[in-house]
Amino acid sequence: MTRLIGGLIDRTAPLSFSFNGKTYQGFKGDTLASALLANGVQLVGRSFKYHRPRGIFTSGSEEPNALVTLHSGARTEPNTRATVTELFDGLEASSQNHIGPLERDLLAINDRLAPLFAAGFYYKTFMWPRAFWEKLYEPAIRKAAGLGALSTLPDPDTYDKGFLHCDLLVIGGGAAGLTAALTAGRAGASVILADEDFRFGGRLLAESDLLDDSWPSEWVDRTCAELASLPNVRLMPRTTVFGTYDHGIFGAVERVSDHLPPSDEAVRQTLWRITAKRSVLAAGAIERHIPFQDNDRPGIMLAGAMRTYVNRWASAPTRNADDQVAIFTNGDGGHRTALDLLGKGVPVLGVIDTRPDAPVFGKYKVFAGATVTGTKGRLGLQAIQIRQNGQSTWLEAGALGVAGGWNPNVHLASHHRGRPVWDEDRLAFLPPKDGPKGMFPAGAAAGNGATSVALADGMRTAQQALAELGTTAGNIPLPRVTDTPDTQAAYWHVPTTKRAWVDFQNDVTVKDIALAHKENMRPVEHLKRWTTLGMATDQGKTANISALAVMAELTGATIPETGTTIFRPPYTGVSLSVLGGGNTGRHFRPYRLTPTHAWAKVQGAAFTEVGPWMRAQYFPRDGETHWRQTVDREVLSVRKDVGLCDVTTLGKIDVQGPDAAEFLNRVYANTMATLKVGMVRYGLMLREDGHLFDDGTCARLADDHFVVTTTTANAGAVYRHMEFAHQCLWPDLDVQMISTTDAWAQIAVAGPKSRQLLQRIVDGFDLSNEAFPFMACAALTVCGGLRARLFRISFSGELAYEIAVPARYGHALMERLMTLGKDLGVTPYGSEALAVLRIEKGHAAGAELNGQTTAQMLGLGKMVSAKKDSIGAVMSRREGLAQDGRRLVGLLPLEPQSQIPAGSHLFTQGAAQTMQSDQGWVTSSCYSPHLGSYIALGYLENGHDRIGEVITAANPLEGQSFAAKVVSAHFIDPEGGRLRD
Amino acid sequence: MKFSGIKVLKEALTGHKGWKPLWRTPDPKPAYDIIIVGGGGHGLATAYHLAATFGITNIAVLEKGWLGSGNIGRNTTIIRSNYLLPGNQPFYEFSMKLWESQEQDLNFNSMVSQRSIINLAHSDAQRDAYRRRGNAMHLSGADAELLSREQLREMVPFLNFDNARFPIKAGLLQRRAGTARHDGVAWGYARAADMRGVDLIQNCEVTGFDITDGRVTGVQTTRGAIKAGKVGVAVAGSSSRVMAMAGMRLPIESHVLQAFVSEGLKPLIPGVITFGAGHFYVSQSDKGGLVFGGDIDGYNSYAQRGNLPVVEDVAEGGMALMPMIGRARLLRSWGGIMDMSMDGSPIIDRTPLDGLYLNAGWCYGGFKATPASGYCFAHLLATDTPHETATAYRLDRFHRGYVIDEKGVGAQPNLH
Amino acid sequence: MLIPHPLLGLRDSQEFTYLGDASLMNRPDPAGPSAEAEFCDYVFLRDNPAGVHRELWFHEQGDRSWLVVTRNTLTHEILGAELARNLPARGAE
Amino acid sequence: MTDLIPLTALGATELRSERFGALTIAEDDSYGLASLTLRKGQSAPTPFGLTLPEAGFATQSGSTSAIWTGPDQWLILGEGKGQTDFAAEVLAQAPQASVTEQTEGLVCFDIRSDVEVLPIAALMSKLVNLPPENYATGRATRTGLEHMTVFLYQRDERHLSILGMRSYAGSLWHALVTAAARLAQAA
Repeated sequence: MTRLIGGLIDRTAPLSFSFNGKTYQGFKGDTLASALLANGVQLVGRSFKYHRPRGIFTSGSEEPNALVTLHSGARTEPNTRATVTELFDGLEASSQNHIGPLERDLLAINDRLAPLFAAGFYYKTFMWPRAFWEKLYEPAIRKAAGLGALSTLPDPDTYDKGFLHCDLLVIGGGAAGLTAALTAGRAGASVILADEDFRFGGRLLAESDLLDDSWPSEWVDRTCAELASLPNVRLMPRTTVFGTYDHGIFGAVERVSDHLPPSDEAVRQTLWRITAKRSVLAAGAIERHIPFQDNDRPGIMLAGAMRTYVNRWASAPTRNADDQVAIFTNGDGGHRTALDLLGKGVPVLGVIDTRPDAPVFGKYKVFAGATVTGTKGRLGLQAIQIRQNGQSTWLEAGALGVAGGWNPNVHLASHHRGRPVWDEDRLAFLPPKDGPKGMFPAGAAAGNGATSVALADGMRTAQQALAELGTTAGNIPLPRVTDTPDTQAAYWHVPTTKRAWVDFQNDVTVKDIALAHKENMRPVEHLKRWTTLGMATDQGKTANISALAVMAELTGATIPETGTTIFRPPYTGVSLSVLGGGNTGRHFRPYRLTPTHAWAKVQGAAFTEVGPWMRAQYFPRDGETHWRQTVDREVLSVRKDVGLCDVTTLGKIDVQGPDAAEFLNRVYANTMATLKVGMVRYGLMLREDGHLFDDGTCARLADDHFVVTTTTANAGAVYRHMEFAHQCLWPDLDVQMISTTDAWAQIAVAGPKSRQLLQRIVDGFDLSNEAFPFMACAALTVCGGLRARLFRISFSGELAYEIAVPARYGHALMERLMTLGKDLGVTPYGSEALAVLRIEKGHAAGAELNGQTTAQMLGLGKMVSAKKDSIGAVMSRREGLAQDGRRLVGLLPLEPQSQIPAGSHLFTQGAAQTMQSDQGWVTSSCYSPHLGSYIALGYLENGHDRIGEVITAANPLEGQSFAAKVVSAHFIDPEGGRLRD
Repeated sequence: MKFSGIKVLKEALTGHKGWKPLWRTPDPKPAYDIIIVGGGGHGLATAYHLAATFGITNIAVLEKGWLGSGNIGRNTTIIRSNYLLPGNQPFYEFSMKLWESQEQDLNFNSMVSQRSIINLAHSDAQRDAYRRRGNAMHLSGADAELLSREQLREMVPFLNFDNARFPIKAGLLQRRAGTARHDGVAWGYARAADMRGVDLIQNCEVTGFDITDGRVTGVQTTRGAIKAGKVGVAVAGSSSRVMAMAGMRLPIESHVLQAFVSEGLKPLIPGVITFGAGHFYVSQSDKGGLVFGGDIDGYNSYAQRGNLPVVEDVAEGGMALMPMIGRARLLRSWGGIMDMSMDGSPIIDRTPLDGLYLNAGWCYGGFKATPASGYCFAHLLATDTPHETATAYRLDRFHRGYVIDEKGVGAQPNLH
Repeated sequence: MLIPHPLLGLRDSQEFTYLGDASLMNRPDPAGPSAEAEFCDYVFLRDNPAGVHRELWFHEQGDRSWLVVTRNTLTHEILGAELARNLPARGAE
Repeated sequence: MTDLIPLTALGATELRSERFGALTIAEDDSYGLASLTLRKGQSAPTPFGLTLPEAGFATQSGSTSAIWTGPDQWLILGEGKGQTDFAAEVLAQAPQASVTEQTEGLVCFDIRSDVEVLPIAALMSKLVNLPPENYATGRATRTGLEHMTVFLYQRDERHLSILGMRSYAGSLWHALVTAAARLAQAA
């Protein structure tokens, strides 16, 4: 490793790292790129399309070439920019997108075939023969395309997210950002200063202009120290603000431990949602290059980046210490680089300046009015061709810096689709006038890049922003700077008949743009999409403006007329892990558990996900080898003795108030106002469009007090709907409602012996049929004074009750009922048996209430009262709904032991199985131990008139077809005798 | 000019001097037999089919921006015919058949790639619903297979099978589904229409309709008045605004749908996969980017950009379903305007105004429908009768009660 | 987005559930002569403006109020928010 | 009194409590809860001598406190009333109002800080999107926390109560302790 003098690296802290298996040394403070350069490594990767050898082109996140794969195994991280990868001990990196060694990539053949791969070529071929696209062409293209590879293993690291709020968010910690933050910080505003770099200072760390006669980094350190001391300022290095969203909300990623060796404990990255009252965009600017023939060799980089490497990292851009460095520029910027190189003792070949009147600032050769017209050196620059006064000469050079001017970083200011504004003097697009509300661009991002100007601009901008919040911020002392603003001339590319790269990563050349122009793909979005310009991982940060200039030249339009592409989040790539946050696997969404969950677990129940809930599915007993045995047993014991099932998941809404009855009358399709106190009624709710919304029970506990139950799935939607009906439609009604779903543990006690069992826990309450008939309800106490609610309702069709007690006692009540019911053969049953019982009874559930059905289809059309208004009543009478002849029926397979799967379609026997002859579908299906046969429910055209008919239930998807007899949906006790006596 | 491998080779050897513009840049004529408003996928496909299938070539396509600048230029490129309802499924299957001969019909490689789609089911109820849908697909002549958890483990082993909040129970597979290069589709239709004499007029915004006693006779544009025998409107994202100029209110709300693409990666994901317990679907483009999306943001918007919560929601879904993608980076997100209809299904119909025809309400399913939408809209414009696969897409179906509600959520557009 | 709740100030829009056009508060007279047609217009047709839009948001993870939010659908700028319950139930435009 | 033995919301007989650096997170089932909603035209009562708070706030009087939960609606918390019919007591205090029992509807987790409010605010900033002023003593509000809905009640500088739906208790606890552990680990 050879290092220049100075720099902001800690030479007392050497680090070792590996690239393509070879071990190198670097220092704390290095990036992977600066360390590679210090080790004389120029070649680091291959381009996307032509697999051209590529080196380090920039010193920032705009890097198009130096993409590497970090780590290995499950932590493998492809497409990582070497230029912003903070070096740590043991860092493992490898190059990508080549077959065989980096130096001898087999796919380099693509470069030889380049003429075939001109812009848009693939739209014009690979069409014959048809089948070959998927079989041959596409797999080949895919194999060659893509950059790095994922490991296909789950990401083992930990990710976090959080929310921050501040008065002022300062994006970028360079000259302008630091003065903005300090101005606001001293004024007492709450400030967040975020910078994607691991060290604040921005270009101040890269340039050599003195601040207060000392190195810029000293002023930066002093300023950061004061900011750190202010409790109202939060410093966030290693934090990329990637998106500007509505109302002052920003997305940011903090790389918490990416700069440390991987660890299983530490959070790797944190996603922050920052809500800022105002923001200062001090994101700096990105230097552009000047396309010329063969301008993509390793060793050719931006002149500004070259300054960063020598000044901040003491890394020379060349392979060998005595290699000459050349500079190609259209302005003074290139000369700065020459001076800094000389200052560090790096041999300078000279500055090739496109301006005939090129200035000279020091002891180096200047080629005025000259251009670079060619380069040599496949794996690293060896020579360049300079054209001056009509003469071309080849000169040896180990590196070439290119300075084409600076593009303000308007990305975040353009996320709200405001268009950047062209500034002819600065030869650059400035942030849009109609940018995000409350955002103030400052410094280089606003086109004010000169250090002295940027420092002042940051302070002034912060003052403006805070003034809008009613805070007056005073001036801060600004450091003295001896800098003169750079001048430059418009010069966009060096004409050539060969290839001059505009977009390095995607291999888009000036010729490709010319071809797009020739083929009338001239609108900038066509240009982009036809050539893939700006679509690589760098989003064309170093390419787009140059491309616009070339297209403008071809069309004869101006650059602003040619337009810009739209800027969209994220500013730089954001890992899906950090966006996905910490909650992966089983914690993807929270769980709702029933009050008897712990008990069911002890019983060895199998559980199933029902929306947010976990429900006991069935309770297997020793010797039961198949879930069907268990479910059949559970079902039969409910029909024969008594069963217990936790039905807490059903939504419960407490409705009170003088107008409660009237209100419920309007939200239920059937009449509720006439319901007597102490009674329960089954109710149907419709959507306003007349279709079925939900069903459930409505119990009247007092004149002005009802308890409404909903299906598990619709609990939230029904509550919202009822609040809408009250607040938005009928606010005049005096009614209050609130959800009490979680407050009560509700247990269904079902079966012929349910009354007997309950009699053993109620505190002197008469459960006789006379005192407490079917559909009765009451508040009472059980188990010695525990308050409870009892409803005599039945989903199974048996004599049944549902008893509710305060949730914390649900577990104990279940145990008590199990103990007291032993001699009655009490059995717990789960959601599977519950489903079988309701299908046997022909009760509708989710599959029947799927949002596409009507009360009429359920056979409950008469429930939609014509005597009163209710939500959905009017529209339920529309032609299309009224004439829908499909009805819910039961289906018995002629072959009792064959199941007609739900989702089968119904046909008249012998009819062709086409969409035209489709007569309905099977909604629910199960084995009925009671009938000793599979049974099913389904909607069938004119179903009620076809009882007894044998039809075909077809499941072509799985190659099945069944003959089934149409029967009543009520497979058991159609008269309902069982639940009444 | 005919595109072919030979042609590409010849041009490669002669410095690409022979390529011609993909289409002309004509000025609008004073009058056309038919004007199509909207130079997006559906508008261009309609113009192509009017010319190629129905022999009507005195046509102009008026585009306010650049060709293909609508949702055809901003989508996740999925093609499939896996619908449930009789009003929809035959139409989408017709579209799938047209996709299958797309390149040959248009002499343009829009990279139709039948790499399959899998819809995952995470509950028995969901599996049953997919069975009902898969059977409907069979009834319409489409292909569909119901995969068991074991078959899925075999086919897409990288999914989260063992540590999931909502375990994968089954999957509905359509092998003929896949993806197509969205811009290529627009360009293919544009070039093919232009070659048949259709005038494609860019930067020409319609500012009004000429209506005389109940009949539309032409349009006012930023490039002057243009007369027309018939006017067909296919302006997804602007339907309500454009039809308001004709005094119509539509059963449509416009919402923003975000979509996302990752940095380029070596081949990883075989086909299209959709999560059934969260908002996430994904495929991988030929260039290697993971192209993925989720649900609409959920509020009315014409801003063509969305917000962060949906970005997080989609990433959460992706990480829950396939945790291997965690180390990939989101490269770019974008937002398109979705004209969400009140039942989630489109409208291809005449309007109360003679001579004015509407193609709208595609929600976020418009891309896959492009070929059939163009064909059926052209059929309606040319013959004044709906194509047999598009008879249900009537404008009056809402009032009459014949909605085509695949999701069963009723008149709430942000849930479709 | 941030919703300016009339009682609670700026709140994360994530706390809310969106319904749509505030005209859904103007439920037609079910007894009217052309009730069915009016209900169909009420349920299905929207102005769907590209610009200022009055819309219903439910503060699901908050105080359970239905709000009428006035928002620009082109810029997402919010111009105001009111409690639906305080507005005249019908003809609120 | 019944001989049935209650279970905590986390499904145990013992209340759970864990410590992370300066923070302690503890389950507390001692509160009796009831929601109180005014009927039309009714003026706000003063149950147990409580002045019912304005939007975004809570008030306390002795062992009883009230959280504003919506227009004309409050959640009343009675310390030590977890096992009683607290709703009945509240109704007796405000006979004209609509009162609904909520004791079992919500689980209460108390977050206590050894020092002052900062560690609490830091923890919550990982979980909910509320500006810092919400952690001032006497503030109370409902918001979303990882797809769940919770009430936050800042009782004093060192004590925040989080009330969430009982059925979500396990997931809410997991979210709190995971975030707290990460903070402790980073410190």
